Amino acid sequence: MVRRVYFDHSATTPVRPEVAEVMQNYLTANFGNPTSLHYFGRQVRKALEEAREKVAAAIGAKPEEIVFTSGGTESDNMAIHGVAMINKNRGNHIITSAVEHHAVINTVKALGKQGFTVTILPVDKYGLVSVEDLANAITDKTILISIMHANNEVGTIQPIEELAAVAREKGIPFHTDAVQSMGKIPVNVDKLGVDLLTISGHKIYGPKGVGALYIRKGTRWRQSLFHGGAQERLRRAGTENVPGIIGLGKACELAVQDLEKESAYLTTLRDKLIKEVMDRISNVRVTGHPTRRLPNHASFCFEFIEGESMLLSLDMKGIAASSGSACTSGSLEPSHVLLAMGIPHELAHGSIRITLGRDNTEADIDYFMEIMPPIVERLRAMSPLDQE
Amino acid sequence: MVRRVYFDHSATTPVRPEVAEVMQNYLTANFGNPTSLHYFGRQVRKALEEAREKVAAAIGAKPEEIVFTSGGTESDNMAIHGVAMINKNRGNHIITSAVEHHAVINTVKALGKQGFTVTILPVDKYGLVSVEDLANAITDKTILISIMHANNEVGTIQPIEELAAVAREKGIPFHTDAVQSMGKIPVNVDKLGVDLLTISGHKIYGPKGVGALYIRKGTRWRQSLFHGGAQERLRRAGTENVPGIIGLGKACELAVQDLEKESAYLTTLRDKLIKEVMDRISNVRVTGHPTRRLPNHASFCFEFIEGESMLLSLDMKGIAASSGSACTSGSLEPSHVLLAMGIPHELAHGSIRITLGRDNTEADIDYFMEIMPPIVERLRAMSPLDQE
Amino acid sequence: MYTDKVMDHFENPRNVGEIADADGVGQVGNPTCGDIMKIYLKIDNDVITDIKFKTFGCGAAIATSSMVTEMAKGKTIEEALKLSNKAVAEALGGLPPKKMHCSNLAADALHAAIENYRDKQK
Ligand SMILES: Cc1ncc(COP(=O)(O)O)c(C=O)c1O
Ligand SMILES: Cc1ncc(COP(=O)(O)O)c(C=O)c1O
Ligand code: FES
Ligand code: FES
Repeated sequence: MVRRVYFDHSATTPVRPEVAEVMQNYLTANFGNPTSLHYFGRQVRKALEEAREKVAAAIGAKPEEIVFTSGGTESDNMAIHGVAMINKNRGNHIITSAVEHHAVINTVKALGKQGFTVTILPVDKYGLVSVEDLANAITDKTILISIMHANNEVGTIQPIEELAAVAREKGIPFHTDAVQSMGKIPVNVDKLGVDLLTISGHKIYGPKGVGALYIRKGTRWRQSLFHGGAQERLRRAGTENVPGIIGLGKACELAVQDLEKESAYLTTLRDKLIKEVMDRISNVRVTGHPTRRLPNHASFCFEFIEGESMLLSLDMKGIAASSGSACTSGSLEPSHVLLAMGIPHELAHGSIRITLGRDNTEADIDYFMEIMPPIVERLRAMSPLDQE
Repeated sequence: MVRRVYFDHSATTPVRPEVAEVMQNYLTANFGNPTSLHYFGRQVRKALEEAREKVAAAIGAKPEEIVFTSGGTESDNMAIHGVAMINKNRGNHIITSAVEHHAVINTVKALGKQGFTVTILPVDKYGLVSVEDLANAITDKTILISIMHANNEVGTIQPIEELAAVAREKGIPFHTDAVQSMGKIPVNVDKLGVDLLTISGHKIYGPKGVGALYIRKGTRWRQSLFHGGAQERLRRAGTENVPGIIGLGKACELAVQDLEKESAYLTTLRDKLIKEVMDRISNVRVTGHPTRRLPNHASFCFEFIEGESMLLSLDMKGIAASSGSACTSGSLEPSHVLLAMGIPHELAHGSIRITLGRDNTEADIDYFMEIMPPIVERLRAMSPLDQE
Repeated sequence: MYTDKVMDHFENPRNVGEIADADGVGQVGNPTCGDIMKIYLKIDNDVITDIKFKTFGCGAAIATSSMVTEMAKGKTIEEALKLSNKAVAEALGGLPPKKMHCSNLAADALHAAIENYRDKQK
């Protein structure tokens, strides 16, 4: 059997056994509808509220500030749409950044077609948004700012404390997408100073198809995506994804418990990986910030070769990684994140992202370093680009 | 230990062990993101598409006509909003019925506040929509008709074939909410003649938090709720709820496999239940249609007493049922469905719904018939209402 | 996503390299779009006697390059000009629909190389 090494933890993570175990019970034995008044319903309602407490505790929030959703995408949509809709009579200006996930950027752009004005803040070569740029972009029509905590493609961690402080001063609601930062660096809504915050189960060793939106008490927000039953105190209609929510609660609890140890461990692995790649392969660039980056995140651009062909070659050797190359998605434009950082098109095509997880070991890195250099060599030998 | 009898299968069902088993694997071992190009992603992509085939086969559709969602509520919203948005330049009239689930009725009402005109068709005393009423309601501005297949509160099955035929003749898209009918009576999109159809996992012994929307090829519909990644061929953004979808696929497969046998079994149980209630308790009315009703569905109104107090009393004896009483929902108005059927307020408050499932037995009915009459008697003895 | 045939050509590409004294060289694509194909031809008596390629691009780009060289080798330039992008994709057992823009390059690169050869003849 081929050796399998999973290096794509920013795309998704396996559900931890402890999480899968607690979920199981809520599929079969404890299956009631939490809305039901009877025993079967009440048992589940109790567990649901315990999960809410766990999620809240993990980010320093109050349980009633947590709304469960179907994932990070829904949370982002719900945050942005809900704030925009309730505030549209006060102003119509939304600020976001050029490196957001599509769940944010496409939602904001859709509002841009519905009478809202959008400012997309640029980033520097490390992918950082500047506090000054944000301060300058704010007008008296600004009703929402959404800037992500950590970037999924390059791992850069934004100075959310400072950005949110600017918003706070002007009384503008601030949303951050913490899908990637959760479980990897501390995420605390008060320390960050944010009003809305998105998390997703499947990036933190929890299940896919469940997420949460934190909405600070007092934030002007209105449920505006779904219509239906009165679940989640009228904030999200539809029978709750109970096993998913139980899983999310457990995953949040474990994530915070293990944060320090895991982050130290992953940092060591990641630094070894980056060092060896830079030492042993020529014409490579690390993308993202050298230090303000997620502990498990290494991303590179390899000159003269294309991302998808690297991924396929790695995959044949059992290594799973990802790329911001346009060719992986069949589009012509490579990652908007890399382009926003000023990386030229041809270099952006050669991007590769290695995101480590708790089951990875030094031996995995060694295996990668055994496999990768010959792949690069082979593909470069095939490349028609001028290599000097 | 108290004996527990679950009689609330219209609220939700336990996940069948066969379904829970296939899901398990997609939490832990097969955890990849179906969008990923590598081995971990491809394995999951394959399973996802197999699940899509199963769901499609169960309703006589083509796999590419199925979009996975977070549940029945999202499917209903997606169907209605998506058709309304793309057709708003052609017309602005939407027709629905007075007995729809809140996921439909509230979505249509929300559109009513955004420039759409809404016709809510009445129902007769059995809860049936009339084909003639529908035909008369259609105008040249009508762009969508949404009428449910079977009602959740009273079990009445609408004449969808005939209703949809009227729509088809005029070229108007027809949506039906088949959340309750799926797995209980045959659901075939071609025989029904519908263009969009909603199903939900947790009502058919599958998991909560997952559903599907069938969209007939060629139907003018546009994704309009979520923005984000390119999942589900641009029809639903967000990382797919893989274990949920796998579970939904399996649940659909089993539902169709067991339909005939199960429906016969449940009909026998239900008929026994209705007969004994009517024989042994006075001043009770069956709500819904006497024959055009779901095989597992028995619903009643008990005069002089109130639904919640019956539920609580039953629950103390381990029996889980539900009610359309306003008091279970904390609102003042009892069920809009019962009122639409012309049931007076005071009677509607005494409603109770017994929905049977595959694990129920005759002994459960016998137990209910042992418990229920004294409860009714006790509550009636307490009631100040004139009882003659 | 890719057929076994595509993966075989990706993993073991035929005719990779350059021809120092090529009779015709053709290049299509650009690095901005993420794909460049360069084809080198050796032509004797209007017959393609040798062909090599270099490609910057995805799995499909590499596989179609490899396939087109295999299909063209030994053909007359008339026959080679009739080779279509579609034929190349079909010979690989098909390509994912998303990859259509890059599957539309390999035959173009071959044709460009033949053009270049003809221009030189003039
Ligand atoms: C930063 C970020 N935001 C949002 C999402 C969307 O989350 P989900 O996949 O749960 O919809 C992702 C992952 O895909 C992400 O990386
Ligand atoms: C008829 C009907 N439609 C829609 C729904 C909503 O489905 P879900 O709970 O999966 O959101 C339900 C159940 O609650 C229902 O009974
Ligand atoms: S009687 Fe108490 S809520 Fe209705
Ligand atoms: S080279 Fe970009 S899609 Fe093939």
